[in-house]
Amino acid sequence: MAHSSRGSAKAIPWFLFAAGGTVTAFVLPVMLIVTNLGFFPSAMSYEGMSGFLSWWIVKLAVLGILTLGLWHAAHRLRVCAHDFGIRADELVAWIVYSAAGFGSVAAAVALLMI
Amino acid sequence: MTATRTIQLEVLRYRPEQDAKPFFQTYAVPVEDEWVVLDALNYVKDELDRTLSYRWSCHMFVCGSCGMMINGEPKLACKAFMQDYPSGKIRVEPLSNFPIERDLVIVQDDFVEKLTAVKPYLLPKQDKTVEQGEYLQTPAELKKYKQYSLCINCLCCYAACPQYGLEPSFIGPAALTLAHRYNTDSRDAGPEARGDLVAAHEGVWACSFVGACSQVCPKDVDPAGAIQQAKLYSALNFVTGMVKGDK
Amino acid sequence: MRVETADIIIVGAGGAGLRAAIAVAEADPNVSIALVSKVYPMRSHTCAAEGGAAGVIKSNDKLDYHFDDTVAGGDWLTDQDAVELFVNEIPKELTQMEHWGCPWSREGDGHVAVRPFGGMKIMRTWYASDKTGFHMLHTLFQTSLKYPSIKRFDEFFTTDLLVEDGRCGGITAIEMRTGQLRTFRGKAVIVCSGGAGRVFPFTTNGAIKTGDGMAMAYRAGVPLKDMEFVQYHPTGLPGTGILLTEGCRGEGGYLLNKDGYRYLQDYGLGPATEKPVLKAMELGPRDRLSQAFWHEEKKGRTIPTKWGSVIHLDMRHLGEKLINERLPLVRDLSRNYVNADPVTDLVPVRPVVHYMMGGISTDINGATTVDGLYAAGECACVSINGANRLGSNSLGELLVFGARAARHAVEYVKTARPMTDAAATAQASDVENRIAALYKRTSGKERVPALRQQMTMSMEEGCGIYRDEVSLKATCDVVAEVRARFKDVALEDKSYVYNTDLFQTLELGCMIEVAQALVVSAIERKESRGAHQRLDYVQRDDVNYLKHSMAYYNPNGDPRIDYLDVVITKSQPAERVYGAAAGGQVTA
Amino acid sequence: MSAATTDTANPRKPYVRPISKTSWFLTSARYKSYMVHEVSSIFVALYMIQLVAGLFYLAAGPEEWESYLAFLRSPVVILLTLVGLVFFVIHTTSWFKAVPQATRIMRGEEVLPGKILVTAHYGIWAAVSLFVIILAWVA
Ligand SMILES: Cc1cc2nc3c(=O)[nH]c(=O)nc-3n(C[C@H](O)[C@H](O)[C@H](O)COP(=O)(O)OP(=O)(O)OC[C@H]3O[C@@H](n4cnc5c(N)ncnc54)[C@H](O)[C@@H]3O)c2cc1C
Ligand code: SF4
Ligand code: F3S
Ligand code: FES
Repeated sequence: MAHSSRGSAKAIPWFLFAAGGTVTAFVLPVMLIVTNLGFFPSAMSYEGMSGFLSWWIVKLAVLGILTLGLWHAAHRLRVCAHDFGIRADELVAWIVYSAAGFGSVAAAVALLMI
Repeated sequence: MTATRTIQLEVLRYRPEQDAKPFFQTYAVPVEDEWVVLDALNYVKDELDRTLSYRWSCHMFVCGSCGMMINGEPKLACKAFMQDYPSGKIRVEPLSNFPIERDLVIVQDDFVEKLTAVKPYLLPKQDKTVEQGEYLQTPAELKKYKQYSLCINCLCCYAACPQYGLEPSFIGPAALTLAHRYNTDSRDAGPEARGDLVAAHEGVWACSFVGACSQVCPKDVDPAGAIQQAKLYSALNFVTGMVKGDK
Repeated sequence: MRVETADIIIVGAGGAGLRAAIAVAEADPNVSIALVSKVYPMRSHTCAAEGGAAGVIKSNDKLDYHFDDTVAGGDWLTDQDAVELFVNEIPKELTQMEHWGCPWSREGDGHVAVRPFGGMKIMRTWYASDKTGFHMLHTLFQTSLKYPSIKRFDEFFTTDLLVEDGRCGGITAIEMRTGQLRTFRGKAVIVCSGGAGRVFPFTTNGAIKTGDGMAMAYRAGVPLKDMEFVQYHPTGLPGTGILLTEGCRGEGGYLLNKDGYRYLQDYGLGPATEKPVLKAMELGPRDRLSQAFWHEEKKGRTIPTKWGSVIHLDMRHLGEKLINERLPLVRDLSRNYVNADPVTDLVPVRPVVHYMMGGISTDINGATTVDGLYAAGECACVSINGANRLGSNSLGELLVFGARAARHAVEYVKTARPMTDAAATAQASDVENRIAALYKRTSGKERVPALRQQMTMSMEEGCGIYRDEVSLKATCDVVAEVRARFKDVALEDKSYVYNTDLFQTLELGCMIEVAQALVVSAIERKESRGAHQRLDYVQRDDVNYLKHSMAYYNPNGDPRIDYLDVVITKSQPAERVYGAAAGGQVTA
Repeated sequence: MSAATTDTANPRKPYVRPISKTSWFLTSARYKSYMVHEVSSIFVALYMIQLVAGLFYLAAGPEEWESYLAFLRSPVVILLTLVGLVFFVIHTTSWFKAVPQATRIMRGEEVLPGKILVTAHYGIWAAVSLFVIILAWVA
């Protein structure tokens, strides 16, 4: 059916959106407090952070959060653009998903460099 | 019958044969506390203005005829109680997002076509003749879809859903919910048999989970929930389809 | 004038009309169907039915028991051949509904559940919580969407039947959103237009139940049968007349007078047991219960309210879980409309006009005296209900006889001769002129709401639960007067798009005809039987009145009343027994 | 006039009320609150970018990391952080609120009550947050 190919193209991003929404809901508020508000100087010190991120399991978790967070945000931004009256949905989708893909790869690269 | 108070009923009028566009007309209506907004409209129709048109029948919130905007909210006029409008002013308009045929009467062809398109009928899993008796279904299996079978097609949810207003090709909350109702019925062969209109662009994916549909639904059908579950089904279906390589 | 054609035209898309349409489509997909309804199908009043549909399915039950309950419940004014057919076919029809997806309530093992109902000796009423009619209607409507041969004409108001030489060849109907009159030509017409409760002021019936189809058939020369039998349901909410299903009592609710006393035990329905016993107390038949209310009111043992006297329905002992599961709508309605939560409060109720036992006279195939004209559902009278319908028999009736009428019509159209063009055109243009005259008439002296109110009020006063010669005559005069004055009404709304003034006017015209047939039949029946109770003739009179009343239309005066024999096959008239003597099963 | 009861002229003229594609959400409180949680995605996106950038700074060495921390201390970032925090909490609460709608769990014959699901989510949220804070504390 003509419908299905067009429509189901939303299935995968939606999965990532939904998974990302759940993960971000649990972790983002507390992460933001830790990283951005200066309450935890030793954890945020170079030694603290690089030590923490030397664990593979931590790298993986961080990568997971970043990837899902990016895809979550990307998908919602696409809907947002539509809601604000921007009707170039295909273009918007291409931009936001590419950005999320690029960001995910970048995160992986950075994590490998640490 | 002594009227306890008089309200100002502002009604959006539109008479296609005379009016270029809709306008508000105000009626002073003596009302009883036990009344619903529909009673006030019936008072206008009988006593004040025979030219006012609106739909109604059952007066017991089950036929789904009398959906309209009451003070900006999609509601059934027979379930909008006077006591809840103490201010003495009630504004009544036809359901949002639909063309106005006349006064409070909307054009609802679009919904009926969409309902037809989603195949809202049982596509049985198992073939059984009437002589062989009923399909078995446990109370738990019944409960799984029961809530979604309670839709009275009043269209309040369509009036509340901005995505339908913006993109009328969207199949919309009630029709999708009814598709989901059959998809989750233990007697039904399920989503695959129903085709994939539900999973199409104008199906579940056009819903951005505003949730307004469920908030206004007079029957607690929760179309928003049904659609989100249908998204999960469709997505899983798509993925398993990909794995099996048949998409 | 635009002409639509179909082999079979069905007027009304409620339970009966939809069942008929599906039956035609399944019998022969090449037979074209026009399904014409003044409301979208799912708005039809079948949606309001709450309690359930009776059909023998459990192993402790027998077709004969259902037969006996129905015949006795109808005070032997039932046609027993029709009842026999009905009880045989209904289990299949209800199973068919199940196969179409109807969400029947279930037992733990997955079989459909049944509940007790008034006047039934054994639990046999299938139900879908307390929204049975709603689920049946939506199941039928949604299923009907499968069949390409069913062409729907939603919101088309049928005005007349086209009849030539005792043969029906179509209808005329107004497309409501344009005001345009159309002719529908077909070889058979099945009228499924529902009841006429609106001829009374206080009724459980929706605004659309104005007896249009009855009036159409009546005007076309088909007799209306047994019109004097009007069912009052014992438990309507005061003020609105909204129904609280018999299921409330089936599940074990009590009726209490102002002293908190279960007064039904004083009216031959006792003893008052704690658990409900079938065919006793609150599970007696509707006519008896409504009559008992009338007596209590006369004795000053009811509770006066602004909306008339009430008694109390007590469901508090049933508990919240059961009420939520089996009677959720009842709870919703009571809380909203009378501010009483059945879980904790007594709910005020009073008898309310509910159902017309009478209607368009048909045989067991739904055929009328006019060839090609069929009727089914509440508008028809195949005489399975007799003088008093048992609750939960009419949802079954509309399935069984909707389908039968349809199958018979499918056979009929194979050989039927169509009506001549000349006759069809002539009749349609008569209708057109009649409607045009309504538009043209300026400043009519009479107003539709006032006439309607005058007529309905007098029906309640003179033709209610109890009647006598004097009250009936008075009502008869009022109806005749209203009928005369109706000729002077003018439309106050002269527009064409969705003109509800026009439709209310046409509906009032139909209601007046139905009311007249009703009152005159009631005057002529000088006995008390079932729902027809006369204070001046208190006994049942089988010698003179074990017969159906047949009211024939008279354009210029009272209808002519004739009689037709009742079909009796295996159950001779006897006394109706309820209470301890009826030997009903103890429920649950 | 009787002509209009035949089909000489169609008197219909359905009226379509205009909807603004760019400001529809201002028409009801319900839509506004929906837009607020949609807009939270902007902050999620910004924060994700910040974190990915942070990783690169960390990889680049202590000095670069220090400059990153200094950036985080700038008033604009602090302000954005505080606003973002509000949006994140809105995202979390609205997400949890929707959970029972999107997932129906049957427990025997009954649908698991939504309240239990929501409460469980809040419980996990508290636990996760506490865990992260302790982790940050002991570091
Ligand atoms: C509140 C309530 C509760 C009930 N509960 C039960 C119960 O529990 N069990 C039970 O067995 N029975 C019950 N009944 C009775 C039963 O519901 C009805 O008798 C039955 O539903 C009637 O169905 P129908 O198809 O004949 O008519 P309806 O469903 O009333 O349909 C009539 C159709 O005819 C159409 N129509 C009418 N006039 C015109 C016209 N002029 N032009 C075009 N179309 C027209 C209408 O649009 C509608 O589609 C109940 C009735 C009521 C009112
Ligand atoms: S889902 Fe609710 S609001 Fe929507 S049509 Fe059905 S009953 Fe009405
Ligand atoms: S309001 Fe509309 S966007 Fe989805 S959740 Fe309801 S259908
Ligand atoms: S009149 Fe039927 S839902 Fe309001």
